[in-house]
Amino acid sequence: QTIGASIARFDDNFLTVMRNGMVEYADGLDGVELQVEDATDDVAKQLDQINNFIASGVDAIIVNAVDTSATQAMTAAAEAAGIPLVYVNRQPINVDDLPDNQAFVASNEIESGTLAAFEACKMARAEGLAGGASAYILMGQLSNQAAVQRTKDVDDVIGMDMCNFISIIDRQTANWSRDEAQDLMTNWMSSGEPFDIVFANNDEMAIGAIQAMKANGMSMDDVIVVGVDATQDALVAMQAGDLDATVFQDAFGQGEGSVDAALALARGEDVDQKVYIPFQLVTPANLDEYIDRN
Amino acid sequence: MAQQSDGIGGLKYDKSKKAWPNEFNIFIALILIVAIFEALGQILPYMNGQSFLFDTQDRFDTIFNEARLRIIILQVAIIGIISLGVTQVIISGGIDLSSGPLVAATAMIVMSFAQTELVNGNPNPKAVFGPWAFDLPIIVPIIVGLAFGAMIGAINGTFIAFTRIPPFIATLGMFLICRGIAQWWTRGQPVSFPTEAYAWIGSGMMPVIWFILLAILCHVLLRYTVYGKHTYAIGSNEDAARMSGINVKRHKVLVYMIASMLAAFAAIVLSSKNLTAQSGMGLFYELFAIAMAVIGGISLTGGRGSIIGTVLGAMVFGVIQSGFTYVKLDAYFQLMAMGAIIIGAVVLDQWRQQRAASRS
Amino acid sequence: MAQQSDGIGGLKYDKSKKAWPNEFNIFIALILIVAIFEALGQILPYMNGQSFLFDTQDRFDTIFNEARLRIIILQVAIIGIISLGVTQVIISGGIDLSSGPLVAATAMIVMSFAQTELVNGNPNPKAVFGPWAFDLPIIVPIIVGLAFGAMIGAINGTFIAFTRIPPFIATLGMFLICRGIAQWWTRGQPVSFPTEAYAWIGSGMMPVIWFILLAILCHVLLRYTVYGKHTYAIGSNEDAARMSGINVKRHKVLVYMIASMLAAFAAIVLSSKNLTAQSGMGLFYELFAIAMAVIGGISLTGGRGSIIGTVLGAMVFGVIQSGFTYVKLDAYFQLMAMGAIIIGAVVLDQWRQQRAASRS
Amino acid sequence: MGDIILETRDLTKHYGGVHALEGADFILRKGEHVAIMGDNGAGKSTFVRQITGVEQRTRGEVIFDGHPVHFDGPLDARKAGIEAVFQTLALADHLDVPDNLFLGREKTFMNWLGPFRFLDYKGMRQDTLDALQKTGVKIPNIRNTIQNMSGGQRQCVAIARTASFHSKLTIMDEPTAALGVQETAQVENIIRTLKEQGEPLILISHNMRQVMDLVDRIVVFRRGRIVANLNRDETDGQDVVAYITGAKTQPEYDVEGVT
Amino acid sequence: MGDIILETRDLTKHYGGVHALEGADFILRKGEHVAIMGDNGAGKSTFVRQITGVEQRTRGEVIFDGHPVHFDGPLDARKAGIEAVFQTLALADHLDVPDNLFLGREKTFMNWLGPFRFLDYKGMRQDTLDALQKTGVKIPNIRNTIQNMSGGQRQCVAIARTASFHSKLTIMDEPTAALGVQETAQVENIIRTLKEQGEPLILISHNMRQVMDLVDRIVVFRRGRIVANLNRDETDGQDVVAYITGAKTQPEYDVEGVT
Ligand SMILES: Nc1ncnc2c1ncn2[C@@H]1O[C@H](COP(=O)(O)OP(=O)(O)OP(=O)(O)O)[C@@H](O)[C@H]1O
Ligand SMILES: Nc1ncnc2c1ncn2[C@@H]1O[C@H](COP(=O)(O)OP(=O)(O)OP(=O)(O)O)[C@@H](O)[C@H]1O
Ligand SMILES: [Mg+2]
Ligand SMILES: [Mg+2]
Repeated sequence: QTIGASIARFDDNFLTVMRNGMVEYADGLDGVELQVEDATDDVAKQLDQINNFIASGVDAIIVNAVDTSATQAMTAAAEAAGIPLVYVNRQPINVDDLPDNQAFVASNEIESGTLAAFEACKMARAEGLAGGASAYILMGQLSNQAAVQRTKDVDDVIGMDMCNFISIIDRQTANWSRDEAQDLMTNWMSSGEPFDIVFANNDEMAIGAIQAMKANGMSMDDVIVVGVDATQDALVAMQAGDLDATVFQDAFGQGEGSVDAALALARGEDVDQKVYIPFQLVTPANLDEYIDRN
Repeated sequence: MAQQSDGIGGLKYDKSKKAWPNEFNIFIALILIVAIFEALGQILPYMNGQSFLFDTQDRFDTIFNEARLRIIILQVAIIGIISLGVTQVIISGGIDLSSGPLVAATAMIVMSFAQTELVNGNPNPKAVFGPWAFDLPIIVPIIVGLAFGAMIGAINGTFIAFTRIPPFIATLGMFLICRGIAQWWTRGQPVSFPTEAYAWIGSGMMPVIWFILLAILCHVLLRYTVYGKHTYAIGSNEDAARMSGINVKRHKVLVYMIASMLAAFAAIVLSSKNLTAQSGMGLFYELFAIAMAVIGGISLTGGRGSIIGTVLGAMVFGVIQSGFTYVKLDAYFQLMAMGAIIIGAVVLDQWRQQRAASRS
Repeated sequence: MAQQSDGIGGLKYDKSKKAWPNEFNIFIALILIVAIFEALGQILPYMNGQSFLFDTQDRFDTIFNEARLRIIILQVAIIGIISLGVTQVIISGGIDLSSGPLVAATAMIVMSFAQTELVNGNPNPKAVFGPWAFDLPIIVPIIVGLAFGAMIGAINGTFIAFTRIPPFIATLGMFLICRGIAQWWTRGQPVSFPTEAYAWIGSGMMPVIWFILLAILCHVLLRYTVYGKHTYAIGSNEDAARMSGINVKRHKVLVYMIASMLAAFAAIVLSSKNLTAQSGMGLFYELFAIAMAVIGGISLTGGRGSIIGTVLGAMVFGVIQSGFTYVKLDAYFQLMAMGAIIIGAVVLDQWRQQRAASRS
Repeated sequence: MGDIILETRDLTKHYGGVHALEGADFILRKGEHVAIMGDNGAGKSTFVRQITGVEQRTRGEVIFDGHPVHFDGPLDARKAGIEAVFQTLALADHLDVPDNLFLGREKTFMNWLGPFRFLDYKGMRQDTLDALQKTGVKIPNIRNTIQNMSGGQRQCVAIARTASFHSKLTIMDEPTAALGVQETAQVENIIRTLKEQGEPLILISHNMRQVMDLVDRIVVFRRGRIVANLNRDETDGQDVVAYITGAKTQPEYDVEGVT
Repeated sequence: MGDIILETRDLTKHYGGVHALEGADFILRKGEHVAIMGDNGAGKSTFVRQITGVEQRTRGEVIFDGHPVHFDGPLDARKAGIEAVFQTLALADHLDVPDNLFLGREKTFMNWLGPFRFLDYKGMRQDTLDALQKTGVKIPNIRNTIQNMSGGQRQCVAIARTASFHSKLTIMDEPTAALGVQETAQVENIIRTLKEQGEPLILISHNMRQVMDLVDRIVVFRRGRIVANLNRDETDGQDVVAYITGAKTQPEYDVEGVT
């Protein structure tokens, strides 16, 4: 059986882990051939890739949507060709009216930003900052949904009574990149304004901020830095006491789950149309459970 | 055309040795690439003798794999439309880097004017404006989009023509500005759920139809009208064009406006096809639009090139992309192979041109 | 230099009217931009009278906000190094689009040879090769990186010089190839945890030191050596250069090799600064490197430009980036403002040049 | 006054420190043919560029057909009725001969289409053949691009372009420099025809025989200044050369500092 | 044989359907100065381009200094000892006069640096002034870029470049076309000096007086073919013009189909 998969972006660390999960799992199965394409963060290209899969006559398609609001056209294309489709990792906008031979295996993006931001809020309280704390937000690519959502999560958390002692000094984009986050953090620090918390939309940017702060001679005990993804590098940074919290999502498991679902649909079997995979908060306390998982 | 009349002073001219059009080279390259994929299908063991272009599984009425033929053109139709405008800009001696982000900005704006009121019976969750903007006639978003494109093109052209800054810089600046507009419009939120009428514009094979119609139009413009002649003249020698009494400044503004309007139209088709607009759309479209034109034989120093070439250049991209999926090439190698093929196609073209030039 | 001796045939030449160097214009633009930010700090109410360049909080020994001065240069040092090479390519009449992906590919490869054995006392989880590649002397990754850069540059140059394909296409192809290599090397996995020696290369202000040293070197090369003269000559009129007996092909290969080696070195500094290499690194670096050179007064048609200009062009970018953070401009507007400033700086430059040319 | 077609007063052009043209007072009457001579770099082409608006002058006045003019570019000058063959020829390298000949004033139809009106290729080709015939040039295929033409063929195209259209004033900057013996003779015939039709002409040339044959008056430039204004009938080749080389200067032009 | 410096046999060049040069058999002896004349588009420049390797010939042989040669480009030709002034001049517009004069053979020091050896700006400037002096041209500032020079100034730079270096054969394609009276005289002096030094020369020119003054022999091209080979002493201007225009053709060159 042939499965075609279109992944939003190969350059993304988290999605790479998920992709590897899919590939390794498919390699282990007999007679299953998995073809993975890179949609390079381009909605239109993703739709074209699906059409190419259809032209090649694959048995099932897995989509990691670039833009979850662009899933209608993909659903329609696959439905017209009668080929099963599985959405993975990102919840499609038309999740409630997927046709029978389509399904999704994903997490609810709202959780990730909220978990991290709320943990930062609790830590700040614990450190006695409840009288007032200031923070920076490092945003991912502004055109990316996860970035928009995770930033909004932070806003929602500090809008809660319990956390409204936190004020945001500034929010800027570092495009998911460690390098840009380093430069941005250094720029912020050059203004001399004191701050207590750094919210980063992903771990890479959190690490960049940490590197910049260290280069500037700041002690990492004085700032709370949180990210999302629980990448290897982030967990190592947490081991070293630099990163305070991140959020784990079972990338490998999602990859495997999506392949299973696709195979089942291709065989015409019934599957759960919605499989939610929860996010999990990672702090130094439970770090050891996750160190080898992503 | 009478043959004798093209020489003057009684010089002999051997008509039989007429150089063939450059477009022919790229056409050969295209055939070659198709043949290679077809052959790979036979050679590679894991392909099980599947055919690239032909219908080996009896899925279609004709002998061709119609799904393949359709997707080959469909997937390049939109960048192809952009490329038609880029072709004109390059022939005039300029370059347009702003088309990719312009697509994103236009799509965002246009989609806001193409919202439907009810989605599956529920109120539209993505509406950008108030209820007044629901279910507007399809002409409204189209006019808004083309007007926006015309405006951006006019700004590009005005800066380039009147302040004489390099087109690369003017349009790179516009690149950033348009990306900014696209993100700012809804603060990065995608806009979905267009009206049915709007969804029709990019549905099915409509993008291909638009591409073909616009290609014919642009071809006529460039080859048979004063507009086209002046575009070539300016790209060939701007000073000469000026000294010959062409209003170079006004003409440049016009060229950039047309290019940007084509990009804006591409944005309309794209957002309609995908049923969504997203601020990250159109990434690298400007590069691929330029690459299509160059593969089609355009000269980046201006004065040479044709729409036919650009259309063939677009087809090359379409075939490559489909072919890669067909032979199940690893995504990493796809990038590398695409790079190699782009270089190879142009090398072939150059090589034939040089041979043609030195032919006895 | 004796003044009389520059004329021949007894013609009068009024030395006092000597046109000032083009670099001066961009320097003025730089000052202007700094002044605007400084003024905004005073005007905008939420800025509380903070200063852009000066130390209003007595944090430093001098009157300057030294942290700001450092980051202004630090954040452009790496693209600046790439831009030094791009400058030479453009002067020679070419263009190099491959530098961004080349940075990514080189960083991935180099980092694999710079792995440390133990991370926080645990075994390195990211090692690409076996134990033999742990804790290699720092010279190994550097040589591997420069050799890789030289190879890519040689391929670019060879295609451009010998098959005469447009540099835009050759390097666009290489763009895709390098991006492919970067992703394929570890199937997209980032590579982190370099040795301490390697981490030193890009630590603290080291990137700035490299940038300055290389800028001086390139300036000397371009202005005072045969290499530089031939680079300008080829860019000015390739046919003339060939007819004058310059080995144009060999020279082009050399220029692209130097440019790619500079980009490869930038990749080394970047990965060391970030302590990681990722396949998505260097996104848009090629565009920004070109933009720096153009803001610095280079002509994209070749034959004109200078390293001093490029360095000033890089500074403009540094000031803009820092300035935006300083005035807390919304991210959406940052893009738009950056676009506007790039256009504005070059308009200013053009305007001054034209005034200088028509000065009485 | 009414018979003066072109007058310049104190026309001056400096390029940075290079004083290419300095205080040129020049008069051309209707129907008159005047030659401008002078060493290389004397400022002859610069003079033409100021009149036709290719460059903006440093100071001075240009009065054309009774009105002070300040052309923004050659487009304006041509609209006002000045046709010029520039020394750099101003041809579009990638276009063919008819395209170049009609550049900027194409024959068209369906003119209501504005800038998108259609080209009348056939009509232009025929007219091109006629116009080129007059210059005596030989061209194997006028559909070849200009970049593939020999030096003389290019020059003939530029001349044909100017000669094909009526104008109030024609300026030719070294039109026969690259021409062969036959073609030169033909172009000189074209100039004689202009004379007969009463169209005024400014001819820049280094060819003494040609100048003596064709024009009414000779103006000599030296180091950016006019140094002599000679009637053809009252002078001879040797005399003109003396002015060109600086052996002589007419008293009325003898400004201090000019040697 | 030993006294022949250049010989071409059946040298032919077609551009697509344009037969620009057809079966040219040409001989140049050591120390001899030969002029090539012919109408515009007769194939003179094409002939030069085939010899110097600027283009690759369609067929035929070139024998230089006793050896058949097939230059890949002008670089090769120059290395073999052929210096040429091309009709298109081949100057780098954005460089100044000394840079252009020494392009490809700069004076340098620290030569062990290979391609990165240092330029001797001072030495080159001095030599430039000396070389230009010989052409008699006036240039206000040699540090100005070539694009700012007048037509004649550019041509003088190209000539000075060729004349400054010794060679086995010098080829000049219409070297005085854009030059003034004085400069032309100077360049003719340069050519006479070459003659005295015994350096052979091929001179393309449309100027009959010049040709008659300077050369030993005249070869006439017409429509891509050689139609006459005349000793200067046995011919006169009228005779040459007759060959150029096609009124006469030497019997040994009378091929069927050429009129
Ligand atoms: N754009 C420019 N910048 C600087 N100097 C210039 C420029 N254009 C011309 N010059 C100088 O002005 C002087 C006059 O040039 P011009 O072209 O008018 O000479 P000309 O009399 O036409 O000579 P020729 O007979 O060689 O064509 C020359 O010394 C030339 O170098
Ligand atoms: N690259 C080319 N492609 C096509 N035709 C060409 C090309 N180069 C030259 N020709 C044609 O070849 C013929 C000979 O050209 P050539 O330049 O040798 O003439 P020429 O004798 O030097 O004339 P002139 O005296 O005008 O310089 C001309 O008819 C010209 O149009
Ligand atoms: Mg002149
Ligand atoms: Mg010639």
